[in-house]
Amino acid sequence: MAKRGPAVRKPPGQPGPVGEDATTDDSQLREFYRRMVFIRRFEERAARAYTQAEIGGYCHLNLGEEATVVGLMSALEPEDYLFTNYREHGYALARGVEPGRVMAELYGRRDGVSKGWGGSMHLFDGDARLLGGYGIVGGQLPLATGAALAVDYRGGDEAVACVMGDGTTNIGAFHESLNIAALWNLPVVYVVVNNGLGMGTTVEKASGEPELHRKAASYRMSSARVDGNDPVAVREAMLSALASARSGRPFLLEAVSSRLKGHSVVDPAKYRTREEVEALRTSDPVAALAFRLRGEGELTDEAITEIDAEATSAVAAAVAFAEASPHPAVDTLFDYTYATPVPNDSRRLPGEPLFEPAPLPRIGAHP
Amino acid sequence: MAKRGPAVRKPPGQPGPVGEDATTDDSQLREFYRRMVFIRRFEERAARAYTQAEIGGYCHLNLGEEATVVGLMSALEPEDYLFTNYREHGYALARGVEPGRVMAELYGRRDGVSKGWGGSMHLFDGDARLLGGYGIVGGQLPLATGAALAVDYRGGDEAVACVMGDGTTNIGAFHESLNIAALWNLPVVYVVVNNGLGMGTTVEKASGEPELHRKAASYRMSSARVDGNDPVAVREAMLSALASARSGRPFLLEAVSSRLKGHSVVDPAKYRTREEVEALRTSDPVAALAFRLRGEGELTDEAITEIDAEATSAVAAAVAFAEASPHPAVDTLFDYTYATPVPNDSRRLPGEPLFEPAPLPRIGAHP
Amino acid sequence: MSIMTYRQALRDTLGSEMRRDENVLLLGEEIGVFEGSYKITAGLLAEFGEKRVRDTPIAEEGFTGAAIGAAMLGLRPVVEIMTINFSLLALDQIVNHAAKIYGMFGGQARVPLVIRTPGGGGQQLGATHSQNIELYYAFVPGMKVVAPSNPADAKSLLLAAIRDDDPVLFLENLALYNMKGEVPDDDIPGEIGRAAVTRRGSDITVVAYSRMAAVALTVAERMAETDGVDIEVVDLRSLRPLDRETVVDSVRRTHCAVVVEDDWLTYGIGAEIAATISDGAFDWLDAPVRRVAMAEVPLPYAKTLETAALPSADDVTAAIRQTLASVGRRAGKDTP
Amino acid sequence: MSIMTYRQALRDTLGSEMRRDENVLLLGEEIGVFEGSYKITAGLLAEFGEKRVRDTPIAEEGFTGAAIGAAMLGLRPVVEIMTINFSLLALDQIVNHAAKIYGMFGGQARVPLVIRTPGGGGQQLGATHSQNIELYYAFVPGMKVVAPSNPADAKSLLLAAIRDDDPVLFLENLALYNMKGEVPDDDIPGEIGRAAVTRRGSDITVVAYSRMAAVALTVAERMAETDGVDIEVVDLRSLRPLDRETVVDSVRRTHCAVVVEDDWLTYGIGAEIAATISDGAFDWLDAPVRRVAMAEVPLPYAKTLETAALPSADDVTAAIRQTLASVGRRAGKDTP
Ligand SMILES: Cc1ncc(C[n+]2csc(CCOP(=O)(O)OP(=O)(O)O)c2C)c(N)n1
Ligand SMILES: Cc1ncc(C[n+]2csc(CCOP(=O)(O)OP(=O)(O)O)c2C)c(N)n1
Ligand SMILES: [Mg+2]
Ligand SMILES: [Mg+2]
Repeated sequence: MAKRGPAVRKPPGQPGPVGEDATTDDSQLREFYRRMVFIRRFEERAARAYTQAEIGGYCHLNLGEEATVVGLMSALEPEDYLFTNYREHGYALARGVEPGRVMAELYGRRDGVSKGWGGSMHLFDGDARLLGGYGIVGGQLPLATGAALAVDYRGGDEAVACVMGDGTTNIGAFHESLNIAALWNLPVVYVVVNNGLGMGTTVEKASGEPELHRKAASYRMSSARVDGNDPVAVREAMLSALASARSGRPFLLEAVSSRLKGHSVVDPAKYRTREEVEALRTSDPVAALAFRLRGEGELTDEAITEIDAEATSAVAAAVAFAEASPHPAVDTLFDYTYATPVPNDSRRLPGEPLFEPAPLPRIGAHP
Repeated sequence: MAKRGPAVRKPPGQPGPVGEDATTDDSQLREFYRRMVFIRRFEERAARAYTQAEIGGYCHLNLGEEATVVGLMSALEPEDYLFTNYREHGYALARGVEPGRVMAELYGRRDGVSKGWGGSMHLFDGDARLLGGYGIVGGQLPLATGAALAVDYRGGDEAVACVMGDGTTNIGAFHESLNIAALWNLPVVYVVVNNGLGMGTTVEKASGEPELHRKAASYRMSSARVDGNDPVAVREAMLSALASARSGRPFLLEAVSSRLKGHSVVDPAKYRTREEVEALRTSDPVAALAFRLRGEGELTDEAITEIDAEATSAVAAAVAFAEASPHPAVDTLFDYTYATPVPNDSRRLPGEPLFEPAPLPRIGAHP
Repeated sequence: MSIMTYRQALRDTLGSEMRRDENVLLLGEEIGVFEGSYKITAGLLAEFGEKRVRDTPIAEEGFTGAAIGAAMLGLRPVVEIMTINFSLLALDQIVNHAAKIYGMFGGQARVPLVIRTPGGGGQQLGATHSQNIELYYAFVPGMKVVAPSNPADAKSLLLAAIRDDDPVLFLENLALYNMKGEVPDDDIPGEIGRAAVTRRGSDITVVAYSRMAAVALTVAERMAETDGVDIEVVDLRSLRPLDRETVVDSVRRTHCAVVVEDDWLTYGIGAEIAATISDGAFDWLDAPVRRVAMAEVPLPYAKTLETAALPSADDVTAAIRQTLASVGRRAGKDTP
Repeated sequence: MSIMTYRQALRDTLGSEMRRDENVLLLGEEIGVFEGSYKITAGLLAEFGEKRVRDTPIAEEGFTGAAIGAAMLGLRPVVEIMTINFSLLALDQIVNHAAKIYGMFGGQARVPLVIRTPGGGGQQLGATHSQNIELYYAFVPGMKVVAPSNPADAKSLLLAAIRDDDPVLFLENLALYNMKGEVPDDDIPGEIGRAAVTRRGSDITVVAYSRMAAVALTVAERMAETDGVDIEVVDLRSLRPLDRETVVDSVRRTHCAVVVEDDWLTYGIGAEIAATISDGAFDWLDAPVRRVAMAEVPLPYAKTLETAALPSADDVTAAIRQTLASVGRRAGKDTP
């Protein structure tokens, strides 16, 4: 049967997926570190661009979740599909999407991954099989479930990863989706990135069962919880989850980490106590991994500085690419309302008249 | 604080709630039997009226669920609240609503419990604190949760019972409601009447976890399963559940029984195998209780006949009442759009002009 | 040509499309074992099996969203939502996802999805089960909405909807399922976005869609005899895109119009039609555009009240007569 | 009178109503600890505590429905839905429950509920976060819908909404929160169901609501100077019930109208307004009613595209000029 979905991805430039090249644990760890640092620098730069009003709308960052992001993405096969939420820059990068195209999307430019139509919350790349960041909490869950249905329908062996936050487990779509996946034995892994907070609401205030992986019980689904600050543990857990999914047993994986900053760039996170803010320092996965690699003699201070510098310049290149990319032209406004053209589709700018000014009828006679 | 909810119910005529009068197990059982027979006869008569086109719309019966209905309702205090679905005639009756007013509602008459506005699926009686049958699957769950919130807000000790079918446990509102109740420690018992079927879809085909009471785990909520064909067991289970709810621990109770006929009166249930139909005979709770009471010498054949005759004539009286009640007058059509009158509310029948025919302007001059 | 019911036309078309394209599959509550609440899918489970005819749990949001996701990967799901009333539970998936995905991602993903669902009152189903809320979809760019009023259109528009790469809301109506009519034997898709003049006439234009387009035709035939008036009937067929041209062309010829709809008057579909005519035929119109619609109440169960609240053939007839009378009254205006 | 922002007017009113009536409580996502996504509820958790200012899980259907149930028992919940886009998830509870309960049960239960929610594009929030879908509520009998365009109305209509025994959708707008204006000190509820003529004028009527009613006023003031035209502005304020009389009265005096709205054109709120004017002022109108609305696309993120798609003051100005020009052109018609 002809596959009509996005074509199989050719993994592009750095930072790419781990895959075959990660032969030893050590090189794998270093590679993880490199990618985590890259995401960190990218997000910091995005925050700056946002405050400079180069980026509009909302902008949610993966700061603090880099280990989870990198661990998860390293476990996916290139032909697996990914659905995620609006906090997805890191996922796109770790999945191998060109950083310049990601940044260009945040800048709302023509060369952005979604051609400037999506923005920060709506990255999409068919080649990377990143089938969207979604801004409606829980919106991606039914979609991911359906993608898994399509894979299963065609007898493919791809899996679908569906990433969400802790707060998302309380919405109806979570329940309906997991139930359908369980009933129909779909190849999907639901990943809850538990950063302990919705926007300012804690997981304990939001979920009757705050150990979120336990919610799988309602569907007789297997589940696990993993330390989201440990990229290797995340990768291992995700590999098992994916194996389960591919064999027709969908899986719920919970990765626990922290959100280092506010919910979005504009949120000062005033609701956090001083102690909480203090505690956040110790849960920085990038710093922790640097400390560990240095301690184990795996990375020298110079190497660390070099990785940083590399990341910083790659991010600078991404920004340069974004800045150089043109704004979408107004005459493309009506290009993406419909995929199949049909007559009478409205293509009017605001205020344009519906009808040509009519010729005046002759008085006393109908025209 | 002034309570604005429906006033406390004065339990009306037969068959009323069990309450104080059910002193011994035996008299309780006989009373249960009497009520179950009454519901049985009522529903059979409703089915007949439906095929005679006296009742319109959809008509869902409690046939096979009489023990559950009677057991549950006997456990409620008069001041407790009840929300249920469209399959609720028996609940209204067991809650003490006048059978004539229930039948009149099915007939769409002015003296119906909902004044003819609701029909079979939407029985409501403020005095009985039956706060509605609801036709949208799952629709009653958030409402019942909110009613429990209101009770809790005011520090009352009423409980809320929220009845639903097995198929209803798969909809998002189930998840969202139980989670909120658990988080906020609301005095509500969610009761799943598991008759094994949605319309024709089995519980195994609809729920990843077909032991439905286990779904409470997702909310750290207590739960239990009970034989819905045993009215005493149902009553006991519901009493515990209510006690838990009143102490701030909401509860999920599952009662397992069978639906003796089709989903609604018009459904021939062709999807059932001959074996299934055969098996249904043995799961008729009314016949089983008659058999038991006769076996135990609690009821003679004459008494059974008499109970039947009483029920039949009470139902006939209900029908007579319904038939005698007038159809709602067309000039009441606009009485219930709004509780607080405001200007410019539309009260136009179909086709009525929006504006008075205008006086013609003089030609050549603006009026 | 064969004579068949609207129901049969739908069922046959689903079957033939499933035979033609194995990417077509059906999802919905009770469409398999139960054969559909209104039996549109009767026999299809037996022919195509559980893989292609999927009974879903009661989870409108979940299964509609799953169909959207499957469509993104190239399947062509046809979802049945038992009645349009329940579609409110899936609205976020339809409006915020199905209708947005093509545009929001810059044209990278398509959603070739059909959602079949009946609307309609008049069955004493009460306030929550009798609504006509096609407006909720017709309002949304990115959606296509069709509303066939007869068996032939049911077939041709269902073919078009299934073969279209965008999400299509396919509006059926409980009261039309048993309607009989001629249906072409060949599988020729209709055109989404085009209205049809289903009866030519010169005195007045009646615009309608779905069930009321059938009512309008009946009224037109009857009034030709009783009143000797020659009524033109425009059946919108497609609510989005909306074929303004056909509507306005007609009224420019007849100089007056009545718009007939099954939904509530204020903000209903007819508001756009009336606004469109009043604008596009401004200099041609001899009387205000009259609208016949449902009374603005939660529809009551009782037959007396329900009947009073729903627009009837008589209401349409009266509105036509009054409009024609007012044209006569105004005739002096333009003829000095 | 005090000068304050629209935001402040809302916050103060919520506070004073909570002080006045202990049945008033607030529910919503992030309204407590986070103080509201748009800070409307800032300070209220501190004053009233967790019992009366409830942070909910992300479960629009669940908490909105819970508020409806609580209202049935006599509480007067004020729900915040973070933006109107997310209200689609609660639509079944609102449309099939809140709006139906009073009628469907024959007047036995009331639902004194307010749902506050902002609409609005222009913040580069993309297709799913920039919609104006008040239509979904304004269409529904049983609902009341108000849409204040300035701080004074924000206060008076919120007072009216909270004290009303029916479910009220209270439409705010992201772009209005920082708008300043005079607000009366006394707590005098406004009247739901009444439009206001916010500027008297004789040349043309501009009808709008919410943000666009503010834009219309600005345009009117500016055009008085630049074009020397005297524009009447009608601010609908209440979308259901709809005050047709005030709108039509105005157009009967000015003989032409432009309708301005932030939502999509086809089937949008403006369609009803245009249809209403074309009907009620048929014999007075000197030109077709012109509508200025959003382009019919899923709103893009990119600033260039978003700006092009949204109606601007310049678009309104152009439509007014063209309409006045066409009236001039038509003047010959009625004056032989
Ligand atoms: C349906 C819906 N409701 C509310 C929002 C507003 N909102 C955006 S993100 C968010 C918090 C989500 O928390 P979580 O799922 O834990 O993800 P996180 O942001 O922590 O990664 C909320 C409430 C939304 N986008 N969609
Ligand atoms: C949201 C919604 N979806 C679908 C329906 C149609 N429907 C009515 S009853 C029913 C089956 C419900 O099954 P269950 O919850 O087990 O209750 P039962 O009828 O067996 O008592 C369905 C699908 C509906 N009324 N509402
Ligand atoms: Mg979170
Ligand atoms: Mg059932």
